[in-house]
Amino acid sequence: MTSTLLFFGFGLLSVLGALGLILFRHPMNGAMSFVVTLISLAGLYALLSAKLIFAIQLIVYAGAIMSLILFIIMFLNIQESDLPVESGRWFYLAGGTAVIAPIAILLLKVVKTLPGGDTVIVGGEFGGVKGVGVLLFREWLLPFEIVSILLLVALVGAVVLAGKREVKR
Amino acid sequence: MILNYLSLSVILFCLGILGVISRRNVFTVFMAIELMLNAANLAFVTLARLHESMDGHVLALMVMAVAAAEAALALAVVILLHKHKGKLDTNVFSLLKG
Amino acid sequence: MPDIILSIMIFVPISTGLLLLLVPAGKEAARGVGLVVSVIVVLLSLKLFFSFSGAAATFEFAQKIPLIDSLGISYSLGVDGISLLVLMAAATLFPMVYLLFKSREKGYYSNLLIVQGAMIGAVCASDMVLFYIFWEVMLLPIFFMIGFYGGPNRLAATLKITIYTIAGSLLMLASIAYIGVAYHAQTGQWSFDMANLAQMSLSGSTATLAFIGFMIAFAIKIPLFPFHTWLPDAYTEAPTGATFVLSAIMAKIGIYAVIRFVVPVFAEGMTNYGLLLAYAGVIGMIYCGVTALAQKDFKRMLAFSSASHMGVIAIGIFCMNVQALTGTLYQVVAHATSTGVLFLLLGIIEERMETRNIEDLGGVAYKAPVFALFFAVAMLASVGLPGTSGFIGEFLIILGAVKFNVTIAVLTGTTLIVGVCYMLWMFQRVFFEKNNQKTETFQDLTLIETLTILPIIILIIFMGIFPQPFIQKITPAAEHHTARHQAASGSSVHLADNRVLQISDKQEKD
Amino acid sequence: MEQTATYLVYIPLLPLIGALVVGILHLATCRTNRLPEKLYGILGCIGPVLSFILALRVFFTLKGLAAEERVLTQELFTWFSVGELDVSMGFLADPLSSLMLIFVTLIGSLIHIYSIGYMAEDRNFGKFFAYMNLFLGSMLILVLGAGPVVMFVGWEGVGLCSYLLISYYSEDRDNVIAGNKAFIVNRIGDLGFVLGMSFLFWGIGADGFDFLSLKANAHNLTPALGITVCLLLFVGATGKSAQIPLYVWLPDAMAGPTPVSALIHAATMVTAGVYMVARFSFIYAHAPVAGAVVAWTGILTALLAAVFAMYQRDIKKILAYSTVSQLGYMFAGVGVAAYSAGIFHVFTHAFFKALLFLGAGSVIYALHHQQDIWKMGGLKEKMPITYKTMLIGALALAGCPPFSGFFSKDEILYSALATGHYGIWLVGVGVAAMTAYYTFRMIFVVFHGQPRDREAFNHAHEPSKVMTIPLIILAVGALFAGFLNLPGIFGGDLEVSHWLAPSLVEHHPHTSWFVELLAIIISIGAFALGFRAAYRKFGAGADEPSYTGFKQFGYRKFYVDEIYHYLIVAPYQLTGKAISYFIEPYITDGPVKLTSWLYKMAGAAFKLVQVGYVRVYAIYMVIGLSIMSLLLAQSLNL
Amino acid sequence: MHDLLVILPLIIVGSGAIGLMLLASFQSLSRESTSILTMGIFGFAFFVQFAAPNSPDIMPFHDIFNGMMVVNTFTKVAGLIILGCGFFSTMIAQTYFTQENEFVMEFYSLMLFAVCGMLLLTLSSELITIFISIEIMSLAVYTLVGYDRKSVVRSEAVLKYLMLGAFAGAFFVMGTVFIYAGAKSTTFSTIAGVIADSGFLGSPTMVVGAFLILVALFFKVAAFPFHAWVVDVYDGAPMPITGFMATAVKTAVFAVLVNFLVMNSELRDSWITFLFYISVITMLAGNLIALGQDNLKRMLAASGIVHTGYLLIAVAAVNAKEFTGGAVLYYLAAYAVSTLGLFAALTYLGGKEEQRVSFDDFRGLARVRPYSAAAISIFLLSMAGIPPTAGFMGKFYVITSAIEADLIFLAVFGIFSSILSMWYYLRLIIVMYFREPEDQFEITEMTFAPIGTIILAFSVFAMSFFPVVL
Repeated sequence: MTSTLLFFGFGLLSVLGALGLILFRHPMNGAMSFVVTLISLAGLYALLSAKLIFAIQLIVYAGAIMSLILFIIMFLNIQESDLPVESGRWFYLAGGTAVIAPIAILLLKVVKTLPGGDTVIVGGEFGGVKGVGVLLFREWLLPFEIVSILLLVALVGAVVLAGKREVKR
Repeated sequence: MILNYLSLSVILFCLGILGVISRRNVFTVFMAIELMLNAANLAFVTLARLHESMDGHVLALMVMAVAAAEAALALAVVILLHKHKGKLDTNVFSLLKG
Repeated sequence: MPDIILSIMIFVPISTGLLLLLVPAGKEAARGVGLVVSVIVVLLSLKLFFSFSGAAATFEFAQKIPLIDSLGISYSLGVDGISLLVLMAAATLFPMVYLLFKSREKGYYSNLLIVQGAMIGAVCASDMVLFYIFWEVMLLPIFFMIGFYGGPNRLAATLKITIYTIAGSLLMLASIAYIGVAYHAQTGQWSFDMANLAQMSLSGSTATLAFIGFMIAFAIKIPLFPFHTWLPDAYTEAPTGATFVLSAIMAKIGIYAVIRFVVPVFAEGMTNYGLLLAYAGVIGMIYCGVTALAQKDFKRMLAFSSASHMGVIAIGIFCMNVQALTGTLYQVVAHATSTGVLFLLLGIIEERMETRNIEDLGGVAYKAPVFALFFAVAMLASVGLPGTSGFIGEFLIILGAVKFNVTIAVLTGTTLIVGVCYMLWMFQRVFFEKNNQKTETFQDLTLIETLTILPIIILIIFMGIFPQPFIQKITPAAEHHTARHQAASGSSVHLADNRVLQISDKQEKD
Repeated sequence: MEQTATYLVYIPLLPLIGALVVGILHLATCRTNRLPEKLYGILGCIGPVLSFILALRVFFTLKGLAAEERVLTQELFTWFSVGELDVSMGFLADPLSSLMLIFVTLIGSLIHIYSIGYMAEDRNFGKFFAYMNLFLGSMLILVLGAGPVVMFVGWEGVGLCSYLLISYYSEDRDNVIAGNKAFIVNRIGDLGFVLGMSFLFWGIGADGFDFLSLKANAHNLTPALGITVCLLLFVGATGKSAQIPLYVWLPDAMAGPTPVSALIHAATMVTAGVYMVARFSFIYAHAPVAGAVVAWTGILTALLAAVFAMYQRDIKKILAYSTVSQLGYMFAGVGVAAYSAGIFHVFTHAFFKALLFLGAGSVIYALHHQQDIWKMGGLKEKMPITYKTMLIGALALAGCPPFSGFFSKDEILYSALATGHYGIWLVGVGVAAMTAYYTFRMIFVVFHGQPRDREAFNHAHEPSKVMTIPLIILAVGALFAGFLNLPGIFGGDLEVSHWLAPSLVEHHPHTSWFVELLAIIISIGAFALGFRAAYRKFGAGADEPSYTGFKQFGYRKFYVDEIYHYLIVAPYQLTGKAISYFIEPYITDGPVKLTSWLYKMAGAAFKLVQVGYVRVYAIYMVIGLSIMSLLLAQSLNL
Repeated sequence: MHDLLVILPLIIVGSGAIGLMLLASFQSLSRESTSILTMGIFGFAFFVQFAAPNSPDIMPFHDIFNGMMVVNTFTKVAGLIILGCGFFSTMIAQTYFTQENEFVMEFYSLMLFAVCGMLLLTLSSELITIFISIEIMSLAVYTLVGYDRKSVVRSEAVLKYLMLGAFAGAFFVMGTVFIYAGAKSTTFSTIAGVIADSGFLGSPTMVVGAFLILVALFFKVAAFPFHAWVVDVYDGAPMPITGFMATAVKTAVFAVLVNFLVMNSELRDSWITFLFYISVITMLAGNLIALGQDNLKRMLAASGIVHTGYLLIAVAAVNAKEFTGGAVLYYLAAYAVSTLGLFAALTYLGGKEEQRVSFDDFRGLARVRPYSAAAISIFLLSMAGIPPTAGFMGKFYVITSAIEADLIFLAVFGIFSSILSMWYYLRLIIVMYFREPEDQFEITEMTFAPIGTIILAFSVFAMSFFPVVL
């Protein structure tokens, strides 16, 4: 019962945050409301008894990534003048909604075809660090390994694109 | 009940799409994409719960990692663009067309 | 016993041409090389012609090297009665061009070499894919020759002919693929060799599509009405060498290809659409013949005349009896020689008087009797005067057409009239009547030029008086071909009485 | 049964060789130093004379044989053999062809000799003789051909030579156009010939495609097919022998030099049609319907041409139309299955018509190429030989007994009557009267009365021996040729007809001597009538009449040429222009042009879609996605 | 040991990438030596890959990676093509940088990283691994596109590519979600098993998942309507990278596409209609876009769309018969050879800062540089499918396989579109040959690109007569 209430609460919050992200004109406000979404998602993870993910969501996402984004926004100290004048925004929003509707309906209908089930917290190892970790290193070694390459590439890329240094000719 | 979670993820996903196609602000667009990935994550975790297997969690982890990497690069690009035009408007960058 | 004479005839010209392109060489040197190579090819072809037995309707001088096993594509060559005369035409006529047209650019001659090799290859190839390769390759030199050395709006012309022809041949590619697949479906192994493909006969809607694909490709090349519209522009804009190649030989290869590749495989298609195609030939013959009368440009007029004759030649294929088929195969060479000479002589006029406008000419015959005589002989051959090579073929075609379909026959016969109308009209304006200041100074053929063209003139007359040596080499193949077709399509093999009765009924109606 | 004669080939070959030699000499020398004309003349005459001698040899060899065995053949080589079709290059000499041979070679030689004088000082003397020899060779191939196809070679060859010689004075456009006309019209006929041959082959030619085997298999021919073949072949004949509706080229053909008109367009070539019909008598005999068509066409042509001839003022045109008219007689003859009569008329006609033409030639020559009879007059003192010989010719043409024309023409009319073709006979008699009229109109106006062109008259003089001797020889022929075929009523027994019998399929009608006599008397009466009319009008030398009303109409040949021009030629040319300036670029080539244009337009349109705004590209993606998901939802029927 | 051998190329490339990255950070190597080193690495990897035996499916280190990696002849050949593309792209890049263009040391290491990602892509048989590999490849390529920070167009290109790429990536993830929902797993083997048991069309989640994944892949290969980015990005990217993207990326993604589809026959069959329409529209749209272009890079990008269409034909025709699987690879190889050759030629003829890129810039090239013009014409003819070039053979195989798979109309559409493509290919040839030259096309100094051009020009013919791939 409480979990249901919580779900709806978090769900509402996350949706509102998402709407805020889309609707706020200034990226700063958008980012703040996106943080709301992320945190409420973390709550939902908890409800789904995904302990590790709950933690990482809070630490990595809401923590690291968002703060990075916010930092960049600050760093560029965007004035109102820098922001694009999106006069036709509402039009685009309306049109966009109309265009997206079929996709949404399709996905929702498909989701409905799945078997339902309840979400009572399952205790024990499920979703815990140990369980996930063992799984990660036993069965998901390959993706885990190549993710490292991915991060390396991202690093180099970021350096090449935005790094400040003397370009050797 | 589970289905509500999934429906929620679908809704968030679609909101992400909406953000991408309706906004011209680079930041907003990137965050919208992040939103889409998060929606996917929610679905993964939910399905893990549904299937009673933790693969979903691992998948979610992976997606987060990728999201982080993308975010890093994306922000680098944003800085690059801002250096060029001092603006965050995607429509400013339309030299290549036709 | 693999015989490499064909390979030599194909690749010596091609490689020489490419080499010429690569190495820096003067115009005269290039011309000399081209001349030597073409003469070599002529000698080889003569050796081949005389050692060709033609007794059985099989491939001689065959050579087969598997290229791509997974698809059964092989480099397989061979000559039989059907390809022999076309091959001779492609092999023997070229030296004239080198002898008559001096001081062209190097590329002109090397392109000629390449196109000759490719055409010989297309004629000798007995593997469909190999044929297709040569078929496409022989277009490229023409594309470059027109584009480089052509007339004022050559670019449009060359683009038109290239895209038009390639469009056709790509459709043919699909049909070739279909045939291969069909063979695979029937026998379980891959092959594009005519020796195998000819064993099967396709029918059904898809086969019809494939048939149409083939026919469009060849109808464009030949050209059959209404796919001829590239021809006047191309012939007119092209330099003489290219026009000569196009009109004298390339069109004939289209004819040859229909006989070689379409008739054996698509017996049903031929039976169903033969009449239609024959009508296309007839219409084209009359249409182009009538148009030729209205041309002011000498070359354009000859272009239309060539198209008109191609219509007649094509009719011979679709009649599908041995007389008509032999007539077609014979007419291929006859028309190649006559129209080739006509275009070459026209080239000389163009070179010496800088005009092709018929109105500007006149009285050439008085200034250049030898020139006029040669032109007249070629012209009479092309209008099918007995005693010249042109008559035998046309007569056989008409004779065969009578058996096939009386209406077609009568309409085909009108070529006798249509042909002379524009030819005489042109001859009058150009060679008779009074001289004008342009033609006052026209020089007759030099000794070299005379000796260059004389053999062909003699050949034209010789082929009119002694055709049997040629015909007896092609009839076995033609008979075998038609017999198999009629067996496949189930139509009467031998001239039966009902045929005659049919004619008489027709007459009673009239 | 038949024997081989190895020398047959030389009969056509000698003139051809002559043509080759003379032609090459001319080509080699025409631009630099001209060779003496004598040389050409001699070289040119050798061939014909020799072939004349050979022709005589053929004749006597045949005469030496029994009537049924009078066939000489020579097969040179297989010309071409495809499937059932097997054509051999061979020659065949039987009484029919031997008769043709003799007069063709004889008259040919005479006219060659005549030409030496007539063509003197011509720029292309050599060319002329080359052409003439070529013609004679082709004509002999036509006559000797052992099969239809070989015959066709000569058939077209003579057509070609006729074209070349008509447009001989090619500087003048009209002559060339006349030549083109002749060639094209002949080609129309040749189409009929070729188709006829083809039908004949599929009908009976499968085993052996030469006259002898065809004759042997003639009974296999289905009647309908027989008629078809006959009519098609007759189309060929109308082209070559200037019958309705294809006669129009012959009068224009007079543009050529007069010897040409004499040889080709009077004596030999134009009669090839008749010869061909006689050759195929074994088919025509079984197709009386076709025969009737032939006969009527012939007699109507005779009538029409006679009418035209009465109103012409060009001496050669008069003779040309008279030729057409006489050819009409011949076809009437062969049409009513009196082949020998027709051929005999060919024979006699050759002599007197050649004679008349050569005479006219010498008149024209004397008056410096003046051809209008209304510019002549009173020439009989100036040129007596010409006058006398031409008079003989005229009498023969007009059918006055005992000149040759009388007997042959009378034979035809009699056969028509005897076979019950009364209409044909009646028209024939009328035409005979008209013939007499226009012939003597010409004679009187040209030779009698006062000279109308004084100045020309004074310069006029008899031509040289080389021209007059042939005239005399021909005159003799014209005078006596008729006696070769005297009908029984005159005590003869139709020698020529019996001579020809083996090679023809005909049976002579037997009627009472009364009918025969009646026919003769009536045709004599017709001649007298026509002669009297002509004498009354022109005998004392009349002045040029004013061409008005029907005269004008007749003089303009009923405007047939104009009608042809506006009904056939002009539309033909118009179609050509229409196609090349409108249909070809806009209709035939239209789809091609349109396609490429549309393609380019679409390409330009797609440039606009690439706006360059990244968001718009995303929108494209999403739109595509949503459409697909709609379809997907449907196909999953969710 | 054998397992190690088959993934050795991957290891070589990956370690080479890291090594170069380190060297770059210490700036201890000159530009030239870096490029040569890179070429060496590619070449070495190529030969190792080539040496690896042809084999049916084997799963290297199955116990460690538990079957998330599958090696077979198909992946081997795909890897060969990718490595070859890498090799020649490096050649081109070397020339490109000698023409006074911006250079960063990490350039080559990023290329190696990209190739590493592509090899992973061909090998991996698990959805999230595929996603990560795609991202490795993409991030590296994004960076390569935009490495030149001085130029606006480069940055714009990277913006468009990155934004839309990430967008499509999100769809891929969502697709994975649905597959996971349907099959309880993301490894191909399990998914195939589930489909075999319970059917594919029966479970909408799987269908939608597969649909979204296909969409993401279609974006990567620029199929209509996900093609719009490709023209701008290719145009904005530096010449060598354009070639690299057009060939290597396309090869890798098509390998994945085929791997994904051949997972289960029912899965494949149920998408044939979809592929049919997509390929038809793609060919049409590509031709129409290409026709309008005046810039060669843009034209080639658009023609790349058309070739995607052909490849989709081959994919639709992929079936049990092994030779059609080869049709895709052979076509990819042929296309790669001619495209890279073209870009090599355009690079060294383009001059500094890519000053010659439009059709008119190459007016009369044949008069000044006949051999280059000849090479370019060869590549163009190969792309247009004129014999005796590799392109022709590729087209022929594709058509044949389509007909064999009873997709007659698809084959006919392919033919029509190649007729349409003649226009813009011939246009360049006409410009090069039949127009008067105004430019001298000066070339800096002896570099690798011309050599690469020559090699590729010859291999165009060699491949057509010895189609090793099949």
